[in-house]
Amino acid sequence: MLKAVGITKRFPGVLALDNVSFEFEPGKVTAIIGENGAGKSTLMKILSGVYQDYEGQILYKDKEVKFANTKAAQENGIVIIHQELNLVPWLTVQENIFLGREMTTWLDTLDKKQMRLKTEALLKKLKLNVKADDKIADLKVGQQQVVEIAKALLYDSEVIIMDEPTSAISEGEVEVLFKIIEQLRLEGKAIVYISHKLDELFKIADNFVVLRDGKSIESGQMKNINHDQLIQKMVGREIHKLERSTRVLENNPILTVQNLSLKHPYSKGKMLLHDINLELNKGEIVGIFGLMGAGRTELLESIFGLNNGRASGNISVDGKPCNIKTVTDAINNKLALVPEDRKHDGLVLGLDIRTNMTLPILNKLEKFGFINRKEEKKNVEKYIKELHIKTPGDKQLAGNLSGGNQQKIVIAKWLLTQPLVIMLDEPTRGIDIHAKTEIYKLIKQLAATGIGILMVSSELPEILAVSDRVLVMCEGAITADIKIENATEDNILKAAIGSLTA
Amino acid sequence: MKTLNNTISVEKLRPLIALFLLCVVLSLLSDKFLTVNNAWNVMRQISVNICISVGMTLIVLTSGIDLSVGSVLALCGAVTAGLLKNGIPIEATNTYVGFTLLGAILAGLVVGGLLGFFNGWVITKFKVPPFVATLAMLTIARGLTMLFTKGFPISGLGKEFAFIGTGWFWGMPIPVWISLIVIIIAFWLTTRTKIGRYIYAIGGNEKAAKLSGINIKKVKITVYVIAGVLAAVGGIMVTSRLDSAQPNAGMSFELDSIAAVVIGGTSLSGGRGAILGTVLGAIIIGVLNNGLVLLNVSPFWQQVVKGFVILLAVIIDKANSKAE
Amino acid sequence: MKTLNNTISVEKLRPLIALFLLCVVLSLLSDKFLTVNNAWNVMRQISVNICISVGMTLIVLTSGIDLSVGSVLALCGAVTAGLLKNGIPIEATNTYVGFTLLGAILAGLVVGGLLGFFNGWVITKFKVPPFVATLAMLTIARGLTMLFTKGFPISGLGKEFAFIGTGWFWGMPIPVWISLIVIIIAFWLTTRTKIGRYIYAIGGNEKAAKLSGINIKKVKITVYVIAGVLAAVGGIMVTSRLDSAQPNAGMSFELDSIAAVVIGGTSLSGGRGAILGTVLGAIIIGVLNNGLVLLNVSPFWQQVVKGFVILLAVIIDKANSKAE
Amino acid sequence: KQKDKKNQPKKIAIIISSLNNPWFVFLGETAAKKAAEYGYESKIFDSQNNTSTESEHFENAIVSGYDAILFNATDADGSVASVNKAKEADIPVFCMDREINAVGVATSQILSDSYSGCVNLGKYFVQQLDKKGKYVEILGIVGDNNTWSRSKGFHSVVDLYPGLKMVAQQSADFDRNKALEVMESILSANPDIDAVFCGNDGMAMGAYQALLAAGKQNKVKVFGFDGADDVVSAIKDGKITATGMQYPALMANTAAQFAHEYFGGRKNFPEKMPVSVEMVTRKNVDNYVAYGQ
Ligand SMILES: Nc1ncnc2c1ncn2[C@@H]1O[C@H](COP(=O)(O)OP(=O)(O)OP(=O)(O)O)[C@@H](O)[C@H]1O
Ligand SMILES: Nc1ncnc2c1ncn2[C@@H]1O[C@H](COP(=O)(O)OP(=O)(O)OP(=O)(O)O)[C@@H](O)[C@H]1O
Ligand SMILES: [Mg+2]
Ligand SMILES: [Mg+2]
Repeated sequence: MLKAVGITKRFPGVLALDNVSFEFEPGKVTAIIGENGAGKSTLMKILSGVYQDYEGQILYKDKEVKFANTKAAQENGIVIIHQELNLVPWLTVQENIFLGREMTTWLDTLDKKQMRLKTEALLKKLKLNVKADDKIADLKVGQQQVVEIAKALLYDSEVIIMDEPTSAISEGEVEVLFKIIEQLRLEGKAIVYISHKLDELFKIADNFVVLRDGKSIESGQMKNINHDQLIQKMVGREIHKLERSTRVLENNPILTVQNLSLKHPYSKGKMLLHDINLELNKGEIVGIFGLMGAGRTELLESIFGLNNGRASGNISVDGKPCNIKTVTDAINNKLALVPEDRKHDGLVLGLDIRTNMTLPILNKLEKFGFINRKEEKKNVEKYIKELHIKTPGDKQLAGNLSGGNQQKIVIAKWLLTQPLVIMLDEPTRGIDIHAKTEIYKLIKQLAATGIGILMVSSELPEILAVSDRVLVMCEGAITADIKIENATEDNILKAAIGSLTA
Repeated sequence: MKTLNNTISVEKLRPLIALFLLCVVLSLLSDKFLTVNNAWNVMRQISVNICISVGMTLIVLTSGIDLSVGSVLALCGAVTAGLLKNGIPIEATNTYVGFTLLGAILAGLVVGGLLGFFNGWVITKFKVPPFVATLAMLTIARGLTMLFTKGFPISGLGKEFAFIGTGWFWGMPIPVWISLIVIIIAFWLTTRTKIGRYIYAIGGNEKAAKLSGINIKKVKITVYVIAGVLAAVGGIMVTSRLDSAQPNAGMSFELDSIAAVVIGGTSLSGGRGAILGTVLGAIIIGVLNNGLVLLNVSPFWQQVVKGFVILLAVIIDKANSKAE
Repeated sequence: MKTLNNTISVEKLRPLIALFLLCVVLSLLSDKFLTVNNAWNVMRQISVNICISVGMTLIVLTSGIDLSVGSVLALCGAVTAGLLKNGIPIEATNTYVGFTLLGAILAGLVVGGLLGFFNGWVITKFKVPPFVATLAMLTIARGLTMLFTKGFPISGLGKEFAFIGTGWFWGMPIPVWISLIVIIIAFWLTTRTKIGRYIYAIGGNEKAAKLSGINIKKVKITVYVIAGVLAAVGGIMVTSRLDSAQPNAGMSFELDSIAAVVIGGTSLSGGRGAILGTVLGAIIIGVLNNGLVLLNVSPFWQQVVKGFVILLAVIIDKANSKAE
Repeated sequence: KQKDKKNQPKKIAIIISSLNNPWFVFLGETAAKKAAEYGYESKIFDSQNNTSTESEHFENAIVSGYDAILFNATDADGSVASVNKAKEADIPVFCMDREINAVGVATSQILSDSYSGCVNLGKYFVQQLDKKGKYVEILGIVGDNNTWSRSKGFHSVVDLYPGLKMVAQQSADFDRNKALEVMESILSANPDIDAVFCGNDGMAMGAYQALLAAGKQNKVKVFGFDGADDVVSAIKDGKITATGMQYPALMANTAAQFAHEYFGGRKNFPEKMPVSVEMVTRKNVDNYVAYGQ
């Protein structure tokens, strides 16, 4: 149905796509697979009319097409769910879904009633529990991603491209999405699906295309290939799967949290966290699992001094009780937080790597009004090397790096503070399998040096592969504390759904 | 009217609290404040700022800014007055092309639109930041006004023209009618039309708007054109009230108008805000100016007090938004 | 100097091209332009704008803005002049507390710092947008200046004081020395110290800066205080040059200074830009003002030409940044 | 209610074109002082050089029940509409210093004659330069009609002498600092000028400062207009050659006195009462203080 022949696309200094050809068939789900920066998103942007300057041909229903903009592609029946969220935060769900294709009355004014009805139907279909008039800014990231999906499904399209639609949503929503994809497939649509979660691909994809460094390496049917082969095609070498931890750790608490509660910022009386108690041992990795909105981010942020005034409870680090009111207090008490959204919270994308990495330790680097730049460079280069950060140098802008490398910079930034406890919030979101394993290795190495690690994740396999112990959260409370040897997908999920079904 | 309720949400009208407090204080301090006559006064006085600020609101919603409104107002007023009085001289035949009232007004509006178009064009075509583009226009339009008027006011424009600024119709001054119409159109534009939606979308997330197939350039240019035309409307009103086009009319109007927008709760980073908020903001400023005069505050103290009241109005607004 | 090379990257000095072109055109049009005398003229004239614009740059880098610089400049100049001339009267004993030159200057600087602190405090404590907070201060400080001077200039401040604005030292005018020192300190601050880094980080991504343990409020307040003190430096320089504190000094200086910042390539949304760019921006504006007078362009045309040149400067800048 | 009003002291509004210039501050405050001497309440309004602000002041003054207006107009034509409004409301308006171009609208106009003042200055200028030489003119705000009445008066004389060549005409917005900067630049282009004519005294002082810095203060003659404090003493010291002395105090006092007489029942006032502008030079400077004799 949609065929590309010899597509080449250059960015200044980067050959993003190099003579790529493939075909998407109706009634089939095609998976595009490749590491970060392989060129997947760029390819999809070309197909959907975002970029117009490329070499090669696109044949759509056997006719050559060249879309002038996204709207032209849309009108021809090709829609895309972008990897980055592209929503307007201050507009409502309904307004975002219809943006650029508003329904109008005969007077050419907006037909809000019709649009609301359609929106409500869509939200119902996607089982998204928000109102049509909720502002996007008030939604969680996961919910926003579902809105993106709704946007793409608004009109009947022939080709639906999904660029990492599940990077921020929970298992329940993934199930809903898969059901919808199934239905679309039955309707004879061509679906393109990009994801770093290989398990998902094996569940729903019929065909695959592997991209590596902008070239198409191989394509074929999903049923003719297995997990390991696929990874090897993608990375060009073998990757070892991580084994579950079997370490035995001494009881030597480095972080203790007692009766941590958190008030809701606006609704009086409502609590976001109820009486949280947890203990983290030296060198231990504790995975925190929960569904979207379970309060995991809030928990980490409260420990890190970000919710001063609303949070109550006692925290002690390395046996010493401490009074953490600000981030500075947290840093002084040797805590570190790698936030959930590295682009918005973790990095200053417009500054270089070096500046980003040393922000929390400038206090120590400045002497007599001058930053000791030799010392700084030494520190930074050490971590660039140790964490295998791929960059031409420490003066590279953080915004120019791939997701995995960005994440490593955030981790390096906190390692520079020589913390006793590192809290990681969704450390591998949107990161390719290769970079992911590197980050897992890194986490394990850090734990081995005695640092205590709290890792929030929405991916069960990740939790199971990395943790020594699993805490499960549901609606602002801890509902289970499971040793890794007793942990199964079943008992974790049950605790995560918890009172929702009970 | 469920939908109306929705659009005029409490949040958007938060400046009402500040306005209400201000009015209570003023009516306690001066018995002249709450009189019909004074109310008309205030409303007539703010009508120019309302026209300008409505245009400014649209621009600010797209996360732009327009510093040139005051100069554009002056130029358009001068053009209307000049054409009305002298027409266009034709050297060859040594005669003049006369302009009717309507013709002259139309010409003024067209000039406003063109200047706005130039702003929008520079901003979208060359990616010049709106602040700089309109700062340049501030200077350029003022210079053109001086060139057009040779530095002298153009006066004596006739009864008919003066009616626009001074007349009454159905018990309400004409300028108030005009500003009312402007408000209604702008309200309809922002809440009921596609372009209104696009204005918010562009200010909220330009990239998302672009990926949704919105023609960003077109919308932005439209907005600057509208603002230019509204500045012209203001210019014509000012000129008509004074029966004279002043070459230095509208000086620093941009500050008053941006103040109205911001006090009205529209975010300078774009995407959030509403026309009715701006109207409230303009009323607050107008009431304040009027009140300070009624209370016989000395002009030097007036500036100090005015600054503090503006601060207070915004702080009250902020405080309330948190409580919600 | 490998590291210096790094900091003064080509990108940051892009406005050089616009400046260079401007200078070439002017020296072709007037043989008086490229003379030593005229160079000192221009440099002395821009020294005030440089002081103010350096402070403005710091603020803009944190994604703030300061509209109050002109009024703060006027108030600080007036305070220094007033104290120098009259001291503080003590009614009880009917005597005056006299001020030495240094004391009066220090008092002026302290007032500038305090006003800046007030700006920063309002902005960080009550989350008032910088535009509004400093707009209020613009009015307040102007009112205070009028109250302090009663509307009359304070003149006749003595030879010693006049030396600051008119004297020479080692073959260079004192104001140029002062602005040079200000530039060097600000350069050091932005490129060599942690607070400089924090300023960029806050402007680039406030949330990330906060999560890195940076005390946002402290940094912001510091920046506004610095800008206030620098406005005071400018005020003292202006007062000294004129041997008189004018109550309406510094009117609309904010526009010139923001123009310098933006022409110098600093982004109004914060996080990107540099002191040296601003210096170039200020030079461009100064050279332009000087050139227009040298060429005896009629005052009517001057404004039009100035507007277009500013536009052109920014467009050239943009075009070059793309080509790179 | 009528009775109430009778018992209260009369209220006088003093509407001044701009308080950003000390000359006008002086005008306004003198009027206020005089009104207070007569036992009236008064308030000064600042039109900020903006005719539409001025018209708002009129509206507000009318509503808040002022009994008379002492008025310094922003513009001869633009202010007529406002004065008309006051007339309709039966409130007398006494213009000070600046004229309005309408007959029978203001109760009386006490005017400073800038034009003929500058004619006299022009004559003196020609005499001082001996009919030849290069000079510079520094204008006030180019959109202000005072700027032009002064400039025109001056040129009506000076332009008759072909030996006098104007090498630059620039605006400094009545601002001392701008005049300094403009003058510095002009001196770069024309190092050999003989005289500067400035539209007001503030600019004259600024121009003098530039000349001083360039070491040309003895070679170049500076002319101002207004009769401000600094300039009167500068003339004494031989720094500035001449200025046009206006009499703000006289005008303000007369206006206040007229208002007083109006309340007392006087109905016929001179439509226009010119207050001449006198030229102050080194010779007669000892007869003058700031803004008066
Ligand atoms: N706008 C751009 N300007 C310059 N280079 C770009 C741009 N967009 C992408 N690139 C580069 O093109 C290459 C392909 O990027 P692309 O986003 O398509 O990768 P991807 O396969 O989608 O990666 P990910 O899995 O991280 O989403 C990368 O090297 C990237 O740095
Ligand atoms: N700023 C806020 N204002 C109001 N409610 C909030 C805010 N932040 C979080 N919440 C609410 O707090 C609860 C916990 O949110 P939190 O972000 O901690 O969840 P999470 O488990 O990290 O989920 P996610 O997978 O989305 O990151 C949610 O119900 C959310 O709606
Ligand atoms: Mg991608
Ligand atoms: Mg979370």
